[in-house]
Amino acid sequence: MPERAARLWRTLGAAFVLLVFVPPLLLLVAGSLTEPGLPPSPTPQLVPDPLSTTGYQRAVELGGLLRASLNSVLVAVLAVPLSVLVAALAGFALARLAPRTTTVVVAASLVALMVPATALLVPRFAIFRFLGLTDTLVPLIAPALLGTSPLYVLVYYLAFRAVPADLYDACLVADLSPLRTWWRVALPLVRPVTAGITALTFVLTWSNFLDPLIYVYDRDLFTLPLALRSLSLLDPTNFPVFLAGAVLATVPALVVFALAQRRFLRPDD
Amino acid sequence: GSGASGPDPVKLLVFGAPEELGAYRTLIEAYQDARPGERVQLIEASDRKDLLARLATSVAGGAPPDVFLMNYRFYGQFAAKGVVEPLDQRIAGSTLDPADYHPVAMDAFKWEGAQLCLPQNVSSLAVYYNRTLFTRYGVPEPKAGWTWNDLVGTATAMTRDARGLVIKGTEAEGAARLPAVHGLGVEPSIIRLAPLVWSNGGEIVDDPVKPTRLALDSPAAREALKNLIDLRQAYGVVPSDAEVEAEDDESRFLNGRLAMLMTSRRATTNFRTITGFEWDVAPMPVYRQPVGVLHSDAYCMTTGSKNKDAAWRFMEYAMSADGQRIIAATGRTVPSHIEVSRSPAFLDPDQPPRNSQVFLDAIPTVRALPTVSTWPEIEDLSYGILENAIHRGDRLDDVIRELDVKSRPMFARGEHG
Amino acid sequence: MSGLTLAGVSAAYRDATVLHEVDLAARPGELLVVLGPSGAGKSTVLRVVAGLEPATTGRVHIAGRDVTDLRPGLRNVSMVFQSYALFPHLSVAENIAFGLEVRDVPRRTARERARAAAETVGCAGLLGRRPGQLSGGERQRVALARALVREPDVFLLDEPLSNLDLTLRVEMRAELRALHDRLGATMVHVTHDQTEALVLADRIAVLRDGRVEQVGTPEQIWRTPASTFVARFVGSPAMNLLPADAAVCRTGDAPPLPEQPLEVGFRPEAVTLDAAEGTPATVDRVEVIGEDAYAYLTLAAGHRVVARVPAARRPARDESVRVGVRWADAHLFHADSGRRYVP
Amino acid sequence: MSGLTLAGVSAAYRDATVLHEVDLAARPGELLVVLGPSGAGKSTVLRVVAGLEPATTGRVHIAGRDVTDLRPGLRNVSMVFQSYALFPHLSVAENIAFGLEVRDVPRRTARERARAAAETVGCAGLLGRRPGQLSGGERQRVALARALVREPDVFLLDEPLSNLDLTLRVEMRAELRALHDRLGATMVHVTHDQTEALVLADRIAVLRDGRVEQVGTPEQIWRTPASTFVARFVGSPAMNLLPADAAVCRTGDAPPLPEQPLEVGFRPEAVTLDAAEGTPATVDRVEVIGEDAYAYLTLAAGHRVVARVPAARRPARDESVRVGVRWADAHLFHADSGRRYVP
Amino acid sequence: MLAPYLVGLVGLMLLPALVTLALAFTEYDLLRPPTWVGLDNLTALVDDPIFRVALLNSLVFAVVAVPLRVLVALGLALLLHRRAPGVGTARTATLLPTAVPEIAYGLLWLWLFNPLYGPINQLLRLGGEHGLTVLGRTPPPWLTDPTSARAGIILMSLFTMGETFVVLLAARRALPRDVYEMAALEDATGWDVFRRITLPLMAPVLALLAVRDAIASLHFTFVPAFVVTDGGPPPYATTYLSLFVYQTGFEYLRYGYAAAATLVMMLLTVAALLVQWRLIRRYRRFYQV
Ligand SMILES: Nc1ncnc2c1ncn2[C@@H]1O[C@H](COP(=O)(O)OP(=O)(O)OP(=O)(O)O)[C@@H](O)[C@H]1O
Ligand SMILES: Nc1ncnc2c1ncn2[C@@H]1O[C@H](COP(=O)(O)OP(=O)(O)OP(=O)(O)O)[C@@H](O)[C@H]1O
Ligand SMILES: [Mg+2]
Ligand SMILES: [Mg+2]
Repeated sequence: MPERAARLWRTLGAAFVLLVFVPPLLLLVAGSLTEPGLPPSPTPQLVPDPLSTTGYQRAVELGGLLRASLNSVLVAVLAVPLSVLVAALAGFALARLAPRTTTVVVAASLVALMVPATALLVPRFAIFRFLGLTDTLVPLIAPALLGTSPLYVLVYYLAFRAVPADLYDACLVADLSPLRTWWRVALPLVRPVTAGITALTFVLTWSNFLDPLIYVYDRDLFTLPLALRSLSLLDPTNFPVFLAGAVLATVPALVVFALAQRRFLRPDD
Repeated sequence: GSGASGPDPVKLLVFGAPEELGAYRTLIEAYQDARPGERVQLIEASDRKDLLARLATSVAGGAPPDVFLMNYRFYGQFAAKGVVEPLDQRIAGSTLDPADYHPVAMDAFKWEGAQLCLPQNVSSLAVYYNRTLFTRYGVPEPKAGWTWNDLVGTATAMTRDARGLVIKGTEAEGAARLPAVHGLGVEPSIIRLAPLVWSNGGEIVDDPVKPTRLALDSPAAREALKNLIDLRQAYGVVPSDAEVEAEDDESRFLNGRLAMLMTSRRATTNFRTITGFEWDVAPMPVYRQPVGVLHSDAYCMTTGSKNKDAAWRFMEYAMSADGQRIIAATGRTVPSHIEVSRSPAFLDPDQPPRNSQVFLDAIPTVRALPTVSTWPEIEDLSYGILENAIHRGDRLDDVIRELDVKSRPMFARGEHG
Repeated sequence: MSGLTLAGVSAAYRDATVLHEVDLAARPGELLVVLGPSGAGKSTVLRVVAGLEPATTGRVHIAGRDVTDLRPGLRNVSMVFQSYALFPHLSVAENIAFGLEVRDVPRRTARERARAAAETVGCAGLLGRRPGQLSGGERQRVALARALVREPDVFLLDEPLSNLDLTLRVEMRAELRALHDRLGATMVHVTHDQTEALVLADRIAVLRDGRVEQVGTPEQIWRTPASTFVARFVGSPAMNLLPADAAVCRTGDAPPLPEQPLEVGFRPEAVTLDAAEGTPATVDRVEVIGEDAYAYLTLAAGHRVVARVPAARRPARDESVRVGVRWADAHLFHADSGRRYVP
Repeated sequence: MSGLTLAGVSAAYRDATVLHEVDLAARPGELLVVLGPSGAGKSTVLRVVAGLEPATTGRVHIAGRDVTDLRPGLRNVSMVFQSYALFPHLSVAENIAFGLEVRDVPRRTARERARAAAETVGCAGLLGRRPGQLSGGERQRVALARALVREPDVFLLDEPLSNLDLTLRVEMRAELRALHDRLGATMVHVTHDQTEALVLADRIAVLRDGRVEQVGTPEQIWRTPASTFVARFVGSPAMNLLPADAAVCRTGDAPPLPEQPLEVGFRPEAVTLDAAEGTPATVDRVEVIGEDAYAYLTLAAGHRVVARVPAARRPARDESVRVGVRWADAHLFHADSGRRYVP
Repeated sequence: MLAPYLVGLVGLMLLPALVTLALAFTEYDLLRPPTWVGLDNLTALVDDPIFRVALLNSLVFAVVAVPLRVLVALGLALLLHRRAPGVGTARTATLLPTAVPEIAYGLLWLWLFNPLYGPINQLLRLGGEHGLTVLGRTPPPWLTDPTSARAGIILMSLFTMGETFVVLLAARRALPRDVYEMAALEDATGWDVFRRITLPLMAPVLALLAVRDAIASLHFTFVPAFVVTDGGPPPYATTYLSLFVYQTGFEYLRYGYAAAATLVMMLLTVAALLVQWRLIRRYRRFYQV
């Protein structure tokens, strides 16, 4: 049967994809379980010999990973929902506002998308200092105000625009306020988008490296990427320590992604 | 800073690997114990680039740290721009006596006659070597007064394959046998090249006070440069670029697969973790006369600091014998405090390298690189060109010309002290 | 009890005017059907009434209030959207109670009234499901229940039966009429299905290209269409339309034709094939639909005419027949304007 | 010339079987209409024939070839999809020529044949447009032209008229029939519109829940429905269905009923309201549709019955009438199985 | 509802960006107050060999990596858009690299690319002898050779096309199924279907993603170049505009000059955007209903 053959091909393709995408991460895990301080092995080892969790212990001690994780979690817990909220609200407003306003804001967002992060560091620093917010976690949470990336606002905008206009009209007839329309009707309808954006926002926030580098002084406020960065300066024989740190930093992002992924790719065939 | 009882803590910006940062934390704790009520906050950058970005941004943003630690090669751009507070008056009114410190280090941080920063250390280049390996292969260890030719000879004799036979690293390019042990590790940078050029009677720049160009085209400089390049191109005693990329020299030495490594005192901390073999340091090889190159970092106070008195008090402590001892305990510095540098805090015979005296002996011959505000750019530029010269074997004339042509605009833009 | 008036209402999308000074009134308690082909502006009429589109000219009155400048929520209308506009993420019960909950009716009361409304339209058994789990007919009932749960001044129903298959449509249109009679509410019902209009309406407004072509009872629309457009749009197959002076045999009482360019229209039902001295014609094609058959004929003069005959007595294809037209059931229109000729 | 046979064909989506051992044959040159309610499996029949869904059991023959295991491209069928499936990015001309071009017919020839096909269905004026710029009716013609441009063994048409409004539908269905007669091709036409089926078909296959309920000419389907399902599905309003022993006045020749549980069915057309000694009934409701009116009645015994009467002589609501049934037009069904009772 | 976003957009993005762009016309070292120099920075950029190299690198990256990323994502989306055993897992796997924090991702690759001990080259050497591949050639030295280093950075960026993949997957799944069945009936070959149906139908989405990627390509070269190659191998094989801006601005304290480079970079993006916009417009015509 042709369909069965096609499925077989797709499965083979999927296997190939797995073969390409999974090994680096397996190697990452394997590498993190290698005993630090040993010369690098001349062949790839999926199961390191000797198996050792020293890397993890050292990573936690040296990098202050525990403290850094707490900070990262704190930032993520505050920034991600706020960011998604802001993006969703703004996207909804764009979808419902007069086309002229929308055009202006969309254009401004596109321009903002082009601004390289490096161009923002110094002026932003001045702003945060003016507000007395340097050396706090606030500058790391602040990007949530623009939905972390204007792209996500635009994605929400497209999603809300795709909701049948009749549903919004039904809300108008029922005399729903815009805010309630957003909360009761629009947001639940774009749940897959929210799942996807939450995951991507989380990853962006979680791996934000440049911002903490500039705005955070206090070691007690370091986030994971900063801690990882200092681990990355260890000499190569201590690479397992860094890899352990990388694994620890990746796992939460993976979990969030896997959870969200099931939502935004589910409605299947 | 709401809720904090005392004044704001002194902010100290440093960079380093995790172990080094630990030493600064110890220093701060000791200071806070010794002076109750004083508070110092350590701002950790992971490397020099991080530190620069942080420092510049915070100065531009109007909230600079109070004290930062900076190498003299890089402090020029800050000194030239009035970011660093002159300290002469404070020194005059304090217990700190400039005469207690190695003058070469103190001088390196004078800008237009004013003392801008206080040097924490006075290190220089030395040759670390794996004594166990030397013993195994029966090659004589390097000793004071050895020449460049001795170095090349020793390195050649120490470049061995897996069976322990002498091998020429150049033949090994893409061939069956790769050296298991390389004779020497050296970075292709100006700071490694400088003492060799000087020793041969050449100069790095045309005018050490107001440099306008690199002066590597003199015969003496040319020879030193050519010899450096030949280490790879002619003798193959230093690892190839791919090998360096795969495993840098320091870990190669740590793993016992590098016989000698030309580096500063800084590596000591890391090497003290070595358990598998015995190692020591030797002085740099000599062309005509012994010359060293200064490696020194200093505590600098920012002009924008809002907390200068407290910052000064911390600097005083850090520079004091007590403070210097704490940092010296890490092994990574040669204390700038003369007395401390001669004390067991530095020369402790129980801690390798046994021959730490090498660093002290070098101090009288040490020279500083010029301080130009654009020096970081020049170093980055020359590093790239030199790396290609060593590993790709570019023509010597081209290398020298390229270095000169490309660095000239940088010198032109630079400001001098 | 409360009526609805549109006075000189125009409406436009972007620059295209789609309603041209529409005057329309639904009396209190009346079921007004707005009938017209696709794109005539039927939905737009409802949207203007609901306040979802602004009127560019004219005023809208609901229950005596001028609501032209009021926002939709304040006009006190219920609407069934052409697409139903059910909230896919809410259960049937939540969908129905939606309009109440946002008006801060207590949850318990809202649920009870939702249940009552669901019972009225016969979908009480579906309260726990989501719209995605319903068939088209069931969705339509839920949309209706959502409109009924409140007591608005006017119900606006936009082609609520168009997506159903015939059997279901027949059933639902009976229910809808019964509901209207029970509630006594003012309803505006939009459709392009003439059968639906004829069956349901108290009065029908025929819309064409954003203009009201005729308003009247189903009887009036059928018996005295105001224009050739109305005449041909209502009835299937469409009314035959010939030049009045075409050679056809008129049966029954046939007064002389006035002396001006006219067209004559007569429905297939008004054509007889067994007229003794009828006009000769040939049968092109015969369609049998159950008991009825439609014969498609070409008259001797070349005009094409459709006739309805009992299926049992239908002519064969290519047969020659003699055609007569019951003149009492014929309509006269001005040939130029298409308006009805009134002697 | 080439026919089509399905022998014991079953089909399933996931685990749900939607066709159960369907036997169906279209003779060469025949227009077979597959009629059934929504969800009966009509489209699935076409999809199995086209090879878009596999048959889980049974064989499909086209033009005498067993094509059951052939891929769609090799079966030599043309299909008009329920949704038209026009390529939105291709012009009308490119859409029509697609099937030729992928078969490597030279570009010029392909274009010419596309133009010819477009002329056949009367859309030659649209060749340069894209589907997005066409009305529903025009799209349908393009889809048809695309099917006609080749000379397949069988044409498969899936509800090609369902999206059109009544006027257009009547027009197109005449054109379709004319086309079939001209081409003499084998066609399978799927619809849920009984009128369309009755008008178009050479033979009708009534499908219900994936089973063939009856196959026959329109006349047979109408006159001798094989089951209560066919009887009620064909005709609108649906056939009245009562227990055979219900008290109704039978007019005309009325033989005695056999002694077994039966149901009697009679269409609204078979009910007379002026029977002298008819069963008493009250009028619940009257629907007037042009010249005809349908009276919804409740018999004295409580049974509900619909009657068709001329609009001019319709009873009033709540009026009492006397109902008779022309027994010659009545049908008997087994009460348990619903199958037609054959004495 | 728009307010928080507008505050963020203007306060944290547009205003700072404007300040920086204004600084493009000054000499500013971050330490002393800026001084107005007019177009000097821009003219200096024209003569700056490093800038030219960085610009070229960025353009080459954009020209090679952007289409490759979109193509790979498209290929995967087409491969994985329908159910089959293993497809769900493969979809998740495709998203994995996107989930790894950038810095960890960069350093992971640093390790993967290690010319002697890195898993990639070890894999390439499998079956070969004496450190050669089976074909008897030396495996790529990756980060020490300009070409392979550039290729390496492109390779890295290919693995993080998760976002693009998700969007394309959704777009492909939204395509009408009947159109494909129609093509099957006409016995169109797989190539015909791809060329005549899938590609034109997905063109608008593809174009949009290309625009986004082109904009983003200037940014997602930063971390790899910063963490993995440090702009090398010498002299400036992987010095992209983003790294150039960072280095000149923050390491060499020539912020005004860096701002001028930023300005050029944004102008180029706008130009690219306009070109692509015209292309999209041409396509959009087809889809208006
Ligand atoms: N949002 C819109 N923008 C522009 N034109 C519109 C819009 N909505 C409707 N139109 C146009 O306005 C005219 C009237 O539309 P309307 O929806 O009122 O028609 P309708 O009578 O309800 O038709 P249907 O029976 O198809 O629902 C049509 O020509 C239509 O193309
Ligand atoms: N892709 C599918 N997956 C699962 N079930 C399906 C699918 N397509 C159709 N069905 C189910 O199969 C049955 C028959 O579907 P089919 O499309 O053949 O009906 P139909 O007679 O063509 O109806 P309609 O008149 O609505 O087009 C229905 O119950 C339907 O829900
Ligand atoms: Mg409408
Ligand atoms: Mg169907």
